[in-house]
Amino acid sequence: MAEHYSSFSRHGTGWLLQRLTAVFLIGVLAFHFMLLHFVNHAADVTFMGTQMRMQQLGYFVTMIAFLVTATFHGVNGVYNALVNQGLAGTQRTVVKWSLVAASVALVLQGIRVAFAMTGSPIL
Amino acid sequence: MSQSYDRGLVEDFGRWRDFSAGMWAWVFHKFTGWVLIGYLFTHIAVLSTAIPAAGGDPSIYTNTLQGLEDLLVVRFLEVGLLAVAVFHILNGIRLLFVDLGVGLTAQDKSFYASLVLTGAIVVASIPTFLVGQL
Amino acid sequence: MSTQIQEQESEQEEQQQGESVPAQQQRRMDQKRERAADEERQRERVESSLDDEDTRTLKVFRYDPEVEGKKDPRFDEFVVPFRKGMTVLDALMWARDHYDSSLTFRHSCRQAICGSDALFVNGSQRLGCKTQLADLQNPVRIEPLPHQEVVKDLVVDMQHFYDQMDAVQPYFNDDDVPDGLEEQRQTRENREKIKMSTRCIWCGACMSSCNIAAGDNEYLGPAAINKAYRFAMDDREGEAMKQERLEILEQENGVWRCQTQFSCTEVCPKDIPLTDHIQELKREAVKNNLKFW
Amino acid sequence: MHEHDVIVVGAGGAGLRAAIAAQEEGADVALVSKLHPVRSHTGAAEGGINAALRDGDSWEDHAYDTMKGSDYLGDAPAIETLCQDSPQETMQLEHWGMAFSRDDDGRVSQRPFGGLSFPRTTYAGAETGHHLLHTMYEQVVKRGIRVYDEHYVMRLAVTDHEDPEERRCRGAVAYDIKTGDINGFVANNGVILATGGPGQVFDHTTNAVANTGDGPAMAYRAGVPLEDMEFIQFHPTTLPSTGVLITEGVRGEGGILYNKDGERFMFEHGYANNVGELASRDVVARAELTEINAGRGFEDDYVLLDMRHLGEERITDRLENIIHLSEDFEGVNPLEEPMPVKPGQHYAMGGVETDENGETCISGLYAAGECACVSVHGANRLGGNALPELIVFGARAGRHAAHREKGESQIKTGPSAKTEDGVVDTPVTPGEVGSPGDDVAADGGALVDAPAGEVVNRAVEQERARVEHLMERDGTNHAEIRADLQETMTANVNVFREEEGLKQALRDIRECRERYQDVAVSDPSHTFNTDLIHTIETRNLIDIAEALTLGALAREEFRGAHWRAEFQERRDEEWLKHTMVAWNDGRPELYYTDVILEGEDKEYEPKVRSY
Ligand SMILES: Cc1cc2nc3c(=O)[nH]c(=O)nc-3n(C[C@H](O)[C@H](O)[C@H](O)COP(=O)(O)OP(=O)(O)OC[C@H]3O[C@@H](n4cnc5c(N)ncnc54)[C@H](O)[C@@H]3O)c2cc1C
Ligand code: HEM
Ligand code: SF4
Ligand code: F3S
Ligand code: FES
Repeated sequence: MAEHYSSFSRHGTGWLLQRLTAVFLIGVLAFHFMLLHFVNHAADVTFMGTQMRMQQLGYFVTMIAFLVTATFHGVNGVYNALVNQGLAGTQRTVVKWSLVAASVALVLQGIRVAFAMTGSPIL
Repeated sequence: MSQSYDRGLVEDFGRWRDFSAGMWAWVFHKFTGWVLIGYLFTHIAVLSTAIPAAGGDPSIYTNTLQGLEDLLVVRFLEVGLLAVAVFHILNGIRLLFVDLGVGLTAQDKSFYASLVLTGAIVVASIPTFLVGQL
Repeated sequence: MSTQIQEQESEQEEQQQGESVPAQQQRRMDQKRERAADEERQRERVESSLDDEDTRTLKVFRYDPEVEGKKDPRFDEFVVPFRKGMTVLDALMWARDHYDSSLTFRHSCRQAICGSDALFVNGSQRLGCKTQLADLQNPVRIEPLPHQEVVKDLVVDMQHFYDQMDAVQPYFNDDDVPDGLEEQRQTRENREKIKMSTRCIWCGACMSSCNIAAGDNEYLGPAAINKAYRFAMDDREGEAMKQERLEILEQENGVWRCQTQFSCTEVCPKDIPLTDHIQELKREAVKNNLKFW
Repeated sequence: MHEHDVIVVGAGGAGLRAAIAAQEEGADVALVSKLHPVRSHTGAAEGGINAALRDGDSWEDHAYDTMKGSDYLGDAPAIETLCQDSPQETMQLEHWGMAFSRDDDGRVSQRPFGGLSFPRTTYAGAETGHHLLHTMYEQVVKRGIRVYDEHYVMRLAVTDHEDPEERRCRGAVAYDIKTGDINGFVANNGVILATGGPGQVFDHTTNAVANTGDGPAMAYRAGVPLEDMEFIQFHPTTLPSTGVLITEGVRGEGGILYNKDGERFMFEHGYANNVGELASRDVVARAELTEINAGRGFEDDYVLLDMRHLGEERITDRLENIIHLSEDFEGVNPLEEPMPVKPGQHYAMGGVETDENGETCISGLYAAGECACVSVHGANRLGGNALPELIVFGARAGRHAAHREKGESQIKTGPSAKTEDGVVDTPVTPGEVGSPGDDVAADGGALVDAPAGEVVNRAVEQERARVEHLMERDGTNHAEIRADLQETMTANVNVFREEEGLKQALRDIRECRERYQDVAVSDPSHTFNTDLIHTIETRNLIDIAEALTLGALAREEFRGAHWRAEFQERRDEEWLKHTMVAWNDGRPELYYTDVILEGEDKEYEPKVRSY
């Protein structure tokens, strides 16, 4: 049995990051929901409003961080769930890199969107 | 001669009636997590309308969002999203405490508390979501 | 070892020598059928004698890879007399001794210490000998532990469980102990800390209740992790050994697989706070890693 | 066919210790056990391990207490070995990480126990046996000792010399319970029996279902005498439905025994006018049974033990586990109702005759633990003396089997130790049904000087034939026979022993034997066939029950745990001797050997045993 536990992957880091991002997300997600559903009703959202908020640097940075952590937290969560169900071998490698690709795409697209929202369509 | 009978995984789901609190919490947390990450992808997709919007026609963005919000289904879906997010947050907090080794003996109670609280918050916010321009 | 028996054996053989093979086969089948009919009669007799007694009904999972009619799993019903204090194990033994001697289950101590008879009773993992029939809803459904392969009837294959236990190097490091009658000192507090973890009787109930252990068979599982905890937290254990064991626990199939489902803690017949111990080891592992950063 | 240097049969405390010791001597060891090691009944022991560890205590005092407790039927060399080695062995367990309870200064705790002049019972909570068993199994895993679990040993492979003392044990035959394969195990150096107690001879016992005396029965049929089998310890407070033990602590704290008429019978019927419930185990057990037999028991079966008056606080503080035991195993909440209790078989002082190295008169055959009788417990075992016996004599047997430096033993074994023939008037002929001698004692056929493999193979063949036969035919279910045997033993050879009852038991045992001739296994499967295993065990129970009852009928005195209605005194002039029952060509032969009271540097004088 023992030889199965070859030494490479220490999963503690992933586990810890999942918790740390969660802590961060509690605050940001709650803030996000409050702001966009209760303070400004979702139905009243306009490009102008969005642009106004996004042009504040602090808000902008928070949203980018929100995007990155949420993506990591969510995708890592999905990956762990699959591994727990016994995903292994090449299948696992494939899934892993697909997830990484999807995350990168999501984050890139998200950043493009964010810049667009500031009103400067640079990307 | 020493064959044996492997009942496989299928039985697991057949046993949902026998699940206990901690197990339900796990199932719900999974489910809500998946919904949230799914939503994140769609959300960014929808928000992508901001790109042409920034290119000179802000109404694309505004119309898309407001058009969506006009649909009753979407509003109901948003209530669902809120429920999902709130439960995931509350149970997530519960899990963080469990990770810290705090209150493990009350793990079932804290799960029920998450459920009840989620229910309460959702009910309380229904007006905000559904009213507007009905 | 009585030759008496052997004598009869050879007699029988002689009788049989005259017969052709199919005839022999025929005879054997007849005998079997007769036996089956006998069992049926016996069953009716016992059951009717129970008519005016307080009884309980057991629905027991049956499977045997070799026996016709049992190759496809089925449930058998046994009506057993009920008396105060009767346990699930008592009822099973009664059913075996009065209805069907082929009813198979592990058991030995009858006092919740050998860990042989963890069963799936009315939907949860329990020790047969520690479960009062009076506390259960009638009829009582008895199945082998889920997530383990069934060898026969209620007997499951425990080998995987044993392998997982062995994987954490479940033994004390004695390279550095005092000589002779000198003892290693241990504080009361430290002994108190590991006390619950030392109670494990290897029944496998926890492992069977854990969905992660079911989905991903490489997961060490709660019992093995608890076993590791027992040593890792014991102050008498050498630093090097502790480090080694923590490394095993930190492998990807170690503690991180646990999703805090708590089912293990709930079913453990020895009330070991398993989730608690697993969580503590996760924190211990994180601390340990941080040191190396 | 498997081959190892040392084969240890049974993996309880004694077997595990023996395996470790043999391995440390460099032998290639295999443990063969019908249960997985951690399922052995050693795990059930609660109280503790006696060892003279502290200043103010000495092994000599421990030896003195043990000799006195044995009612002077223990052999001094055995007792002294036990007491000398126990501290070392106990500390060895500590060094292996056993979770002993601790004193404030971090040393292992010791507590007082009945019959001991010093608090020398070392313990680990109320689960000492569990910790001992698991600690040693851990060491077995660490050393990579080969374990064949769920292998049922059904026969020893012994050569067939006329004189048992010339026979050699070459190995054993085991049935792989999971697959139904019958395998030979060749032992280059020796076979060690460590199969535990024979509690299942009685229908009410604190012993496990697996404690069926297989080891003694196999050794007996191979030609080794069984020693002092009539000495059985009964515990007065066990739960009626399961036999789970309720500790003496309950009475110690002030628990009261009542009969059906609500009488506190220990006083009101004068069993112990001074101390009442606190009288010694055997006195209380006899009192309870007298009440039950006189129709003053509940359902003719049990009396009540009440501790409610102690108050919930005190009970939860000191006797918490009793609440759980009673609720889990009897369905009675002792805070609300009194607990039903009755006496139950607890421990067998007798067993396979061995010397202080664990060796029997057959060379290469050893025994250790409860199945053996080195004779440390004599007529009565002191609480806390069985666990040290496991580790002390387990280790010695293991070492000796691996490496026979053969320190000349002081205890003589086998027929040559005989000092006196036994005579006993039996109502039926005991022993094999049919003509005696058919069942050759050693079961090895005509093999005398054959190589080991051949002796083992021959035994394997015989077992294959036996199993096939049992499985093919139709006949009686062993469960009925076993139940009847247990019933008569409990009715007649229990705490009370009267001549007529003992004779009745012999008649019933005879009948069981005859019915066993028609026994058949109805489960046709080769996979995990417990029906077959239990059927074979039942045969062993019959042999043990018979030897036990013969000894009880022969011994006309009251000594230790052996009480006879007709003989109410210890009779040293006539009975200061060990009972031996040997299976001689299918007939039990009774004889006696001397008790050795000569110690290392002192002679133990039989005194009146009073506390
Ligand atoms: C409830 C209880 C409490 C006790 N408390 C104490 C106490 O406090 N202090 C004390 O000193 N003593 C105590 N004793 C006595 C002591 O526990 C036992 O005498 C001792 O544990 C016996 O150990 P063993 O190794 O000889 O046998 P066991 O532990 O019974 O082991 C027997 C082994 O043999 C195997 N086996 C049997 N037959 C076969 C076969 N045919 N083939 C293969 N394997 C076989 C079994 O699988 C098992 O592994 C207590 C006993 C009981 C029942
Ligand atoms: C707001 C606060 C949040 C908290 C406190 C939180 C907490 C947690 C925790 C503790 C886990 C780990 C569960 C485990 O491994 O046992 C987890 C898993 C997960 N989270 Fe979150 N989370 C939050 C927000 C989010 C968001 C915004 C998303 C989506 C983008 C998300 C998606 C997921 C997913 C997919 C999983 C994996 C679920 C699974 O195990 O299948 N979470 N969360
Ligand atoms: S931890 Fe509990 S449930 Fe798991 S094997 Fe040990 S005793 Fe059984
Ligand atoms: S049930 Fe399984 S997921 Fe963890 S808390 Fe127990 S090991
Ligand atoms: S029979 Fe031993 S634990 Fe139930």
